[in-house]
Amino acid sequence: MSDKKIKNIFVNGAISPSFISESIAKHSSKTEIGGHSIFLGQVRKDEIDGKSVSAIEYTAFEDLALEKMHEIRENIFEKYPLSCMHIYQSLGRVSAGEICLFVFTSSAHRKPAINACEEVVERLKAELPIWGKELFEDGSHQWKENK
Amino acid sequence: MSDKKIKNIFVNGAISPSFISESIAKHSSKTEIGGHSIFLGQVRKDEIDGKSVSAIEYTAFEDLALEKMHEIRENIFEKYPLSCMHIYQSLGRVSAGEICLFVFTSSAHRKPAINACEEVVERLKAELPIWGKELFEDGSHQWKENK
Amino acid sequence: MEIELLSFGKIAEFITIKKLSIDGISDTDGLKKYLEDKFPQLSEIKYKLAVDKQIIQKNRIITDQATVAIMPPFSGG
Amino acid sequence: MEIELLSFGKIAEFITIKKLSIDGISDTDGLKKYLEDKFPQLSEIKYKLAVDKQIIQKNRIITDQATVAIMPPFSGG
Repeated sequence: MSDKKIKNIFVNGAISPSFISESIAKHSSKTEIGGHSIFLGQVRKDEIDGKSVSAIEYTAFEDLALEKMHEIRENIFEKYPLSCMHIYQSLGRVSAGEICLFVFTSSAHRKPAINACEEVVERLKAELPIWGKELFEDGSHQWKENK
Repeated sequence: MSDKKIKNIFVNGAISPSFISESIAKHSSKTEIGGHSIFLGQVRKDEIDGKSVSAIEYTAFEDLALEKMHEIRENIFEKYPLSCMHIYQSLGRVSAGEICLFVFTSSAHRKPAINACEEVVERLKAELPIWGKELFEDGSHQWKENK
Repeated sequence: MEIELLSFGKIAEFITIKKLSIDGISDTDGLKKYLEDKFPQLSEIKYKLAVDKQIIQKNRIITDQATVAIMPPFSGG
Repeated sequence: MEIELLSFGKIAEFITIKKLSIDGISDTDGLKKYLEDKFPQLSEIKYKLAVDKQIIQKNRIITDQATVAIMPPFSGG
């Protein structure tokens, strides 16, 4: 089921809810699917020393990130009996409250979709060379750190 | 965070992708949220003895199901630091390829949303008095069994 | 005594009565035996009772005018 | 030798040069020491190198015309 060509995962700016619903709708013809698992990352308006995060600006070492993602994708398809897997990560500016990450896995029975989705999110955050710059309302910034 | 009143979870027929995107969009004002986890159940066109499932017709002991769901909701809110939890289960006829279950949890950091979503799906399937009747193309049927 | 019966899923295909007048039965174990005698198909499948919306795990008294639900294994989601 | 430098995240705020001409350095350990001397802020943070899109886990030879990426901890998602 895995694609040999390297897929792009990057989208410019926020991921819209309508894009997500179109992705879901496309799977209605795949009638072997019984469960979809979706993770969405949303930009938090964190308060740090009295200043609020108004947006995160994402940059990436795109080539390397796509190669790494390809490797993760191949591993996940080997490990779980998935019908589909789709991954989208924002680059550029995403405002607080908007969606910056969309991971979408599907399988005949629920467990593989659920486990694969969680594993993709963990690996993407740990292994992909992507950086988030938290922009504050006053024009200052700090670099996001993943936990 | 838990509601004291018993919420309805039942919707008539399939859950549309646009309903899902509207649910997601409503959370953009909740800027304390950092992660959403979604599970979608989709009706599979299973083949059994050469016959294909064309739809599932769901019925429930609605009163008891809503009470049970309320109890599960309270437990989950006690166990995980969630911002939101939304659950929708179809009643009536849902065709193969359509969505029959939508579980949606949100939290500041990803883990509670992911773990709560999975637990709600498991408990809903095991504990809620809901029954699926698999309708075949030739007009015959069999009763669905959860694994 | 009179009890109201609710049947669900495949059980609703062979237990279609909505009321039961029974004497000499006072608890759920007795009712199960009565129902399995009257509807032999019931003894061949797994099912649970709920009395007044309480799912029964072990034997329990049934009082007049109770509502008893007969439920096959759940298959929602 | 000449190497191409790519800096990311907060490192791109203080390492802005794109090319480096260095002599007497043949591996990533040597390059790290050189960079930390030249850019003292680098020694205060965690970072990884990637040579020609290979993330470096242990010391590795660097050849002329290599592309070296200097990457702070990742924070995607």
